[in-house]
Amino acid sequence: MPGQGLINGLAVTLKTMTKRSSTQQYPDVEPDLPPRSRGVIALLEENCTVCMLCARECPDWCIYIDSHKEEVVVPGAARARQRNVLDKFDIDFSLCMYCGICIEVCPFDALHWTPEFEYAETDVLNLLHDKDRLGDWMRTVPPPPAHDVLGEPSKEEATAARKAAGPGAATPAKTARPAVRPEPEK
Amino acid sequence: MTVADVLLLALGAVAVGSGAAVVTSNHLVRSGLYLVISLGAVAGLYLVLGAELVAWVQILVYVGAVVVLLLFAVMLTRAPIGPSRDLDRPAWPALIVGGGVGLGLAALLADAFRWTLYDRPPPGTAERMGTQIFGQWVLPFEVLSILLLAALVGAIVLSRPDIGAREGEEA
Amino acid sequence: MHAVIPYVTGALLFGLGVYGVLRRRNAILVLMAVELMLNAVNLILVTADAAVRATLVGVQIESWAYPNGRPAHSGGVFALFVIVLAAAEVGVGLAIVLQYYRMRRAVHVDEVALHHDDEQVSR
Amino acid sequence: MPLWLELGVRVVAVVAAFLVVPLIVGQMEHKVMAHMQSRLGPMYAGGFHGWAQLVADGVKFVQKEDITPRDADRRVFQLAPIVALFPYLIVLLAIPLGPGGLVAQPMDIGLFFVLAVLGVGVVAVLMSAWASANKYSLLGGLRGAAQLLGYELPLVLSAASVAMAAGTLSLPGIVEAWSPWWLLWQAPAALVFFISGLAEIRRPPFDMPIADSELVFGYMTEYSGLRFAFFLLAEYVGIVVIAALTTVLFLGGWHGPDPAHFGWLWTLVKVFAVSFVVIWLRVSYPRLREDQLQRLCWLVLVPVALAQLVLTAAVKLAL
Repeated sequence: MPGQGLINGLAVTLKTMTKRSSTQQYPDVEPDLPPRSRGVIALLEENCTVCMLCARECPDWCIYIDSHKEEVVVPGAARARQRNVLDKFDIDFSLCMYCGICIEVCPFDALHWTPEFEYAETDVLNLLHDKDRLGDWMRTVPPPPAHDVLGEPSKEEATAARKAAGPGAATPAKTARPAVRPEPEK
Repeated sequence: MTVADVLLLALGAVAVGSGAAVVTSNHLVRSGLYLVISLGAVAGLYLVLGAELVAWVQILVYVGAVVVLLLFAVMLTRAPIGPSRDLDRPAWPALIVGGGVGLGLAALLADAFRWTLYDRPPPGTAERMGTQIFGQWVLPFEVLSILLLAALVGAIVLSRPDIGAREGEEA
Repeated sequence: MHAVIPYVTGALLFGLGVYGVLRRRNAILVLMAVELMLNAVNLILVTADAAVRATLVGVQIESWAYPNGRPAHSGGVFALFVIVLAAAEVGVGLAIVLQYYRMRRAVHVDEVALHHDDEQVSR
Repeated sequence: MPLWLELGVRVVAVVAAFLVVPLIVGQMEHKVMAHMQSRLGPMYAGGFHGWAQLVADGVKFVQKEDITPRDADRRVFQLAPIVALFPYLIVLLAIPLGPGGLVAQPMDIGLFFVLAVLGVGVVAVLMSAWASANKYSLLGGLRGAAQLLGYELPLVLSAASVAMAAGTLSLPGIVEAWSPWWLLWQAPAALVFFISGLAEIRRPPFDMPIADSELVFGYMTEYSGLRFAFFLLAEYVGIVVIAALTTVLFLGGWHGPDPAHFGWLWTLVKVFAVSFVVIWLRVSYPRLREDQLQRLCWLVLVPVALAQLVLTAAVKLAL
């Protein structure tokens, strides 16, 4: 029938109008962001060892790190140990392109994505977040999402499971998943 | 002087003034726009004279179509914004002939009608006009429709070079 | 109502139209001047209609002269006819002008070669 | 001076309608379009569901700089928005709201008057297009003028059909003569009138002259501030005018239950319903290409209008 498409078009828009709109009322209602949303980067200072991996991997060089060495006297040890102490850890968010390489590369989980995105400034200089401010963001880091039950267990889990099972068990940790795999949903 | 007289004078002044601007303006497109004003004023004159239908036909056909076509043609032939220098020919012959015709006719008509007072006629309704056209003037009306058709065909043939091109001739 | 006002307006408009036709070189401006003349004629027709109708009130008209009843608004009817003619004229006139422009890249009426001249036709 | 007073009241009423109804339609467009696209539309201005959004827009437009391009023809450029707006204001004078002379200016040949005055709008398009000294403006204006000239024909023809059926050119007279079965009998004319009316006010899907993806904003490209607002206002008044004309000519104006008391209400309800359809079409359909636009006009609408004219004449003679 000629004109069928035209009528269908009208029907689609009319139907959409009667449905609830999918707008999120953002400033009034907080957005429900998924975990690992790339908002701002938070720093857990205690985990940082000043290995400088993040600063070196950063594609646009927006991480600035200063540190000094400190001697820590460990009782019973032969001599005092040396430890890196962080003096400065700045991220310039006016340069950052949110690639997340620093977070990926950090061996000690000192850097985290947080979904917090409201840190616009009227002066671009204020976008340089120092380590206090970065540390402050830690409170907005959500707990990591639960593991996928069908996923492979993490290396740490696997190792722990293997140790718990004792040396006799071959490698049961690899099959730590449910014995009967449920049918994938169609 | 009645209200009608004042209106006639004012509208007449506007019509003649903008008419003069049409033929003297150096701006091509502005000429056309002055023509709109002039034709609108003439339509107002028709209204005062009680010819309502003619007035609105004037607006519909002249302002809505004829002037638009003229402006269209002006723009298609690359009218510049601002004054153009080579629009006019020497003024004297035109001034003598045009002024002679205009003032002569004006004098003639002024002398013929003097300052005679006429009653304002009752407005010519569409119904009475229709009765006239389709009663008294049916034949001219039909002839006119044929002429319109001929003009339509003529305009199409003229503006489409691929129609009527001779055999073997590049259109 | 003094009929002389629109009459004189019409006459002056006609004069302006004649002036425009003779003075202008651009074909479209010439057409505009022609429109002015046609309007002047229309104005005179309508005025004459109104004036004559106002004068003839109560005058007995010979019935043989008008078999279809009293002639009223003939001026207006003629004006309508003229308007229609003007529309037709502009349609054809502009088609000619545009065609000419397409051939010569010019719209000046005094440059139209009236004799046959193949060399002048560019393209 | 009761006559002057009455005239004054009528003019004030029309100006008020001219200022208010388009705003309501504009707000309706904001909201309807938003919900049809699964959005909410304006929510903040004025507090309740953004009812004052258009007022806020107006304030914003007033504050903006009024720019005239250096190469433009200043006077023509500045005059064009007013020429665009004015005809619609005049047309509103002739539209009857209810029975018993509820119309600003009863006119013997109201239909003719309305169509004639609507035709003046095309001059504004050409004026703004040419005076802007911008090639996009010029292209848009030429498209617009071609479109307006073309669609004027089916518009007038379909209006002529209904005038012929009613036996009068007066708008209240047409509504008076209207009866429900005209909805069926005059349906093709109504469709043609509505579609060509849409094209006359250059609403999507007939917005080729201002196609923003190719011509920036057509003949309005160079306008800013208040003058641009005038063009926008002209568009919304245009919606109101076309909806009102469709209502009066084809949908029976004030006909409905108890027309003596609620006639004006029925007219308004129908006007807003038709305006809703105008907005609905805008949301649903993509823009017509220039050749499709002209093809629709000359190969579909004009023949249909002519056929309707013949049909109307035949039925009129048979009855």
